[in-house]
Amino acid sequence: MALIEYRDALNQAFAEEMERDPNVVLMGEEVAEYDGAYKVTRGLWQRFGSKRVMDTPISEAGFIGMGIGASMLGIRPVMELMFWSFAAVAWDQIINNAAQVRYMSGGLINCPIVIRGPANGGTNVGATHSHNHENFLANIPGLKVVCPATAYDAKGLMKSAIRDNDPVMFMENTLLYGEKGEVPEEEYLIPLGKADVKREGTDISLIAHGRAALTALKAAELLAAEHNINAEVVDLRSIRPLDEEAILASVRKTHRAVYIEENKPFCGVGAQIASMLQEKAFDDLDAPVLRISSMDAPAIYSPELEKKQLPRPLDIVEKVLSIC
Amino acid sequence: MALIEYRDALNQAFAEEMERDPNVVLMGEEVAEYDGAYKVTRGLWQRFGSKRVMDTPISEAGFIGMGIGASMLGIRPVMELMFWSFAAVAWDQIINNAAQVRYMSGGLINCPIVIRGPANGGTNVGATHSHNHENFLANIPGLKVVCPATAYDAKGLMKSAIRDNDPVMFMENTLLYGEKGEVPEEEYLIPLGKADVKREGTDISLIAHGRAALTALKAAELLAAEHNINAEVVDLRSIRPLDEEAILASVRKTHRAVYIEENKPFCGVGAQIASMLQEKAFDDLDAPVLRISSMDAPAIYSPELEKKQLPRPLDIVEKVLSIC
Amino acid sequence: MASAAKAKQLDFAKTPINSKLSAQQKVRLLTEMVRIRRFETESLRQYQAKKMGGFLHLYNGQESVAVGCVSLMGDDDHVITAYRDHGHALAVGMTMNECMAELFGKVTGCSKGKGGSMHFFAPDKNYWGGHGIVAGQTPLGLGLAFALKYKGVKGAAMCFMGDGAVNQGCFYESLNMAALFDIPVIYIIENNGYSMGTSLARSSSFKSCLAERAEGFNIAWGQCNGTDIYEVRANVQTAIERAHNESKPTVLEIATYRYYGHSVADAKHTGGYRQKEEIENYKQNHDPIQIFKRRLLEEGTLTEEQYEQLDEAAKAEAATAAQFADESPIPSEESITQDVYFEVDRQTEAGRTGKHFFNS
Amino acid sequence: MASAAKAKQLDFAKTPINSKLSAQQKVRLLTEMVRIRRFETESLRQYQAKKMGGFLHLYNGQESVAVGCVSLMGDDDHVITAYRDHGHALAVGMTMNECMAELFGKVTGCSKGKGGSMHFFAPDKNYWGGHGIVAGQTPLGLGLAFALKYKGVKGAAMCFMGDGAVNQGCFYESLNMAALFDIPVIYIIENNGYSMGTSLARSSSFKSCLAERAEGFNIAWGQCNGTDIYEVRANVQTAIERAHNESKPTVLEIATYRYYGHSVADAKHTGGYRQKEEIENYKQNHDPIQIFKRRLLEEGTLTEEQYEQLDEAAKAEAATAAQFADESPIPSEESITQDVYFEVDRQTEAGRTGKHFFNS
Ligand SMILES: Cc1ncc(C[n+]2csc(CCOP(=O)(O)OP(=O)(O)O)c2C)c(N)n1
Ligand SMILES: Cc1ncc(C[n+]2csc(CCOP(=O)(O)OP(=O)(O)O)c2C)c(N)n1
Ligand SMILES: [Mg+2]
Ligand SMILES: [Mg+2]
Repeated sequence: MALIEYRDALNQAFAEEMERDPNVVLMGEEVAEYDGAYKVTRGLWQRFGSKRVMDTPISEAGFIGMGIGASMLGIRPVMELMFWSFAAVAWDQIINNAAQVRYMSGGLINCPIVIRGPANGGTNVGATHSHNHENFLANIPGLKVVCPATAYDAKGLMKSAIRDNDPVMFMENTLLYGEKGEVPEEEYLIPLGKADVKREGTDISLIAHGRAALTALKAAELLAAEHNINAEVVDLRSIRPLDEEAILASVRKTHRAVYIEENKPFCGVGAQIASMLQEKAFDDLDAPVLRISSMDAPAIYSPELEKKQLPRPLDIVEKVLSIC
Repeated sequence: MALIEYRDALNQAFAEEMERDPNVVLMGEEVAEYDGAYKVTRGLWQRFGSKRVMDTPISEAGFIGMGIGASMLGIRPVMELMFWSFAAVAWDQIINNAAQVRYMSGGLINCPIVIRGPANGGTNVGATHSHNHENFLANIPGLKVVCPATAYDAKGLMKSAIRDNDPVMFMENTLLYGEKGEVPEEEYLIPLGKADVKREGTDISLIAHGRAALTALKAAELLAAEHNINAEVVDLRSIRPLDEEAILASVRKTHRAVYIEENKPFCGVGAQIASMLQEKAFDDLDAPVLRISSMDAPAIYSPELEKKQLPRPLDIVEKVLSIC
Repeated sequence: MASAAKAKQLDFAKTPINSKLSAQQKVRLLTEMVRIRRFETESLRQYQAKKMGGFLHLYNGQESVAVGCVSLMGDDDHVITAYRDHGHALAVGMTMNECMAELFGKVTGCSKGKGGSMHFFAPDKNYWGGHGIVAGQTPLGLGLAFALKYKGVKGAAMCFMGDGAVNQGCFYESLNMAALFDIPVIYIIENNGYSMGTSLARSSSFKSCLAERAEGFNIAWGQCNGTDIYEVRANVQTAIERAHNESKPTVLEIATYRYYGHSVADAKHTGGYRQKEEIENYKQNHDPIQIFKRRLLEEGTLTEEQYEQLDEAAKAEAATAAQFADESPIPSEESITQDVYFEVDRQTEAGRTGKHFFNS
Repeated sequence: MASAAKAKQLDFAKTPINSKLSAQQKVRLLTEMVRIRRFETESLRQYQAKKMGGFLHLYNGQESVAVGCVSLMGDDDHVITAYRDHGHALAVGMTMNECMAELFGKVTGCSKGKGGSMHFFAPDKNYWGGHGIVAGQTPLGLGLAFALKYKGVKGAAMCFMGDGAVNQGCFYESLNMAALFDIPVIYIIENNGYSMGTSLARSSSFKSCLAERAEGFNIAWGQCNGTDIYEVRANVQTAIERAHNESKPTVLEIATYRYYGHSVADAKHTGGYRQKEEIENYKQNHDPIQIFKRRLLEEGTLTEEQYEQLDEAAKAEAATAAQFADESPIPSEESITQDVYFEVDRQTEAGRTGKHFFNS
């Protein structure tokens, strides 16, 4: 296995799928000649040319809508939002056109589009640039939502997302682009809708998605080292479709759970999972399902404080100790 | 007390607040010369003139943004979205500018704006026109979200919303506009953040917001009449700020709860409330908190089916019986 | 005025695209317009009989636009429009049955009763809807045309929109990209003078016309009158040729008029925001069906009897469609959660992995 | 070319708004430009010393635009801009201390460390930010001007934006309303030739210039060069008068240039999407500070020594600001959830009713 950056894992996924299917086309601001604002599409314009890798103006509603329209005719656009935060200006195109045109046409149309880009706080770029939309988008029937935490997951899930015949909202993370992980040389795919138990444990389930899954892993190490608590870490990877079975299996084993995410708390993904758990595992739970989210305010700029606004390993340890 | 329509209760609130404060201005598509698509602003253009009641082009991002900008300078715009569904084209203006400009300016600015209009399904206008955004908007710190179910609540909450110095997202309902309710002759205000126990009960708490609160009331009557179950109905009225105390007090009395809403289920308001209840009333709950939402698909057009897609009294009865 | 207008009409009849029409083709154009009108009138009746819900936006008065434009479509030309979509649907060849059944919310509807009046679709006929959000279809139209170019096919996408829709920002984002990337999209502004209860002058600031806004994006644009279907065809043909031969966009504004209110619920459309005389004037002097009929009668292409026949046939077709719709079954309750995900509908491996729906 | 350019310069010096400037006022214009440049250069140094996070978009090269425009502001004129906002902030009179402290994320920053580089605000100085979403400020600028008109105040709102921002739809929605409602807003397109790594030609389709897009909305527009601050002032003055006297909008495009990358993180800005020669040419031949300085020297309004002094003062001011920022405290952890709701901050009854924050 090669040790490569998360961004390069994505880059490999694009290249492989573009080789495989001439209808796959990459579009977005600065994705071509500039190699991508975060270099995720590095080298692809040189390799595949201007027809397959296209720079767009700063017109998210326009170009996302253009991609959706093209996907209705069988093109498979992979659209970059330089930040997922900018989805706000293309919101209508995403939630009405991509998500609902299949339904409104009684199944005559489908939109094999991937919309991707980083969705995270933690880089001191202020409130407008630090939104996490995954809870919103997963609320919308018709959309699929994926949040990989590692290079391995990013590549395998991206390849599945591109081949998927429904619109997939693919959420990356600028803080993870430079993280290295093991990625096999041979081709592999990871199905959407399969969680990954990133650490086996017996005492409590730390359930998370996106970068928070890595924070949970760090917390699990601390819990083991300092508190003799053996935590299991379940990384959802895909929010919709959701691997409820994996979550329930873990909690039925550990009887305790904490959900960790970088979303804001009100109606976050953690709310959905906690609500599901108390309903479907009521008698298995020895304590309430607790939740850790980003502190409930717009993302602060101040670098020292933004660190505190997002879930940290010690925040998780503290929550866990309150119920273990 | 006069028996008046929900729409007229709102109309009174506008008129009274416009009399009271010359900075209150109504804007939106067809609100002036046409009296509003749903006649909520009937007569106000004649009465207050074109300066105070303004028709806008079909440019939601533009005019909502214009209202936000004006509010920063002390105007108090009450902006109609003909449907809250159309907020999708103004999403960035709402979640970034209205919600966050105060924060990003370190508290130097505030936006006393009300954005209002109907937010509901059930009128066979198809998926694009039937969104419920309250869970999304209440997720965003900086916004307030209100969903009145009766004429009385609509008027009292609207007056408070207009006087509030923060941005208030006010969600009405086309199915309720024609519903009559008792409204006092004398002036009154209802504070944001206070739930209303619309029916006292002892056996189970039916917690809801918007029109679902009325559906819950109907279910409560059925439960009393046919099943000897005395349900309490708690209408949140305001989603953010939220009256957690009222919810907890009810559940500590009844030990059982069902949340009813017309949102889609994944990360709906019910998820937040169920998650909160299992955390804060873990030992008080004799059964899991159950949830009823709109059926998890885009809003269907077919009139017969759309009725079934939204929560009905019998759906609630059935859920209640499963845990009582 | 009258003779000038007539002279103009004659001109458009002489343009190659019109002069080469056979008698049969001319009668076909008229028939299509009449079919639309009869369908709309029947749907109004059925709406009043409470056979459907939601909105109903009628196309009466605007028939020459949809029929004129669609009559020029080749195999690789595509169409997309807004919510006032029945005319375009029938023009591309959708049956009255499937359209009426859709209005009734029946399983036999073109969208299985899921879309309703605003959301008709027939991808097999290159018809991509029927879209309810004002101007929301404008980037989609760009995307259809993009796909044609990407695939190397000589085609165009005609994207229809109203005069009110020009004030949605995504239209300008689309215009810029259409010009920048040389995309063969044709934006057709059906300017019927009103967006709901707001007249053109109260909704838009412009110079000579709305289409002229394209000038600043360096896009070819034009304006024409929709009264005469030949004029529509002549102007659209130029745009289609530009799309096919140069892969360039066009914005074309067509003046037209709607006889009914914005939707059936619009009580103020006569005597409110517009006067009865205005409507009557249009019906008397600009009705595209009457004008084209008169022309065909005058030139001897059609007899009054033939007209009666085709009109009766259209009426009967609409009545039959209403009966078909009425007798069709409503969709099953299970169907509410079908047609959401392609993969789930097909029960592929992706569709069977993980939970896709969340009603506990 | 060179002499023609000079002739043009002289012309703008003779326009009333410039010819009436006192020597002191002229030196003040120069000083403001120099202060901005020194501030930016110091922030770059501090960024490289890792004293701040996030983005840093420098204004070097564009100083004449902010200073020229702001120099014309009366008590009731307002300003709003995008994320490249330091120049405008200093021009309206914000102190280097509060600006630098904001970059450092300190409690003494203008936004208490909450906004960062892209989000400077000073409502007391009629300065409404500092906005990170491209073109997201364009409807806000319209709203500021709307408020002025509503209040019956004779004022204007200048809304700055980049050449890339013209492709966001909400700008056109704003233009239409500005014209339709006669709103005294002035859109100033600071055309520095690039949106990130994309040149003007690769992002926009237009006729003579971007501002010409306003023509289709029947809005007055103009284009000018930002090299000469007098030219900027002369053109903006016309727009301000139009706003004040006729309550009408203007779109004004000003050609300018940025010396650094899009943000500090932009590695490709020299040798990538643009060549070193291009940057050098601008610095040599079009630098607004050098050109204005030369003019003042030539006409005897300024001596080299005076220039050295004001430059040194600006440098010292920037260095002091960096020290001030460095020594300032970071905000408290509790402050993270402050400044979210007005009512909560003031602990009004509304702020005390119900739960506003949800970290369990
Ligand atoms: C974004 C959005 N805003 C508002 C509406 C409500 N609405 C539907 S049609 C319409 C008027 C559109 O007028 P025009 O574009 O001229 O088309 P016409 O109805 O005349 O065919 C309005 C305001 C909508 N559907 N979408
Ligand atoms: C809606 C949106 N899309 C993309 C971005 C990312 N972005 C920030 S600045 C920028 C380039 C803007 O260029 P221009 O408008 O010319 O301004 P300049 O940087 O030259 O001052 C881009 C793409 C953003 N902030 N907002
Ligand atoms: Mg119209
Ligand atoms: Mg630029």
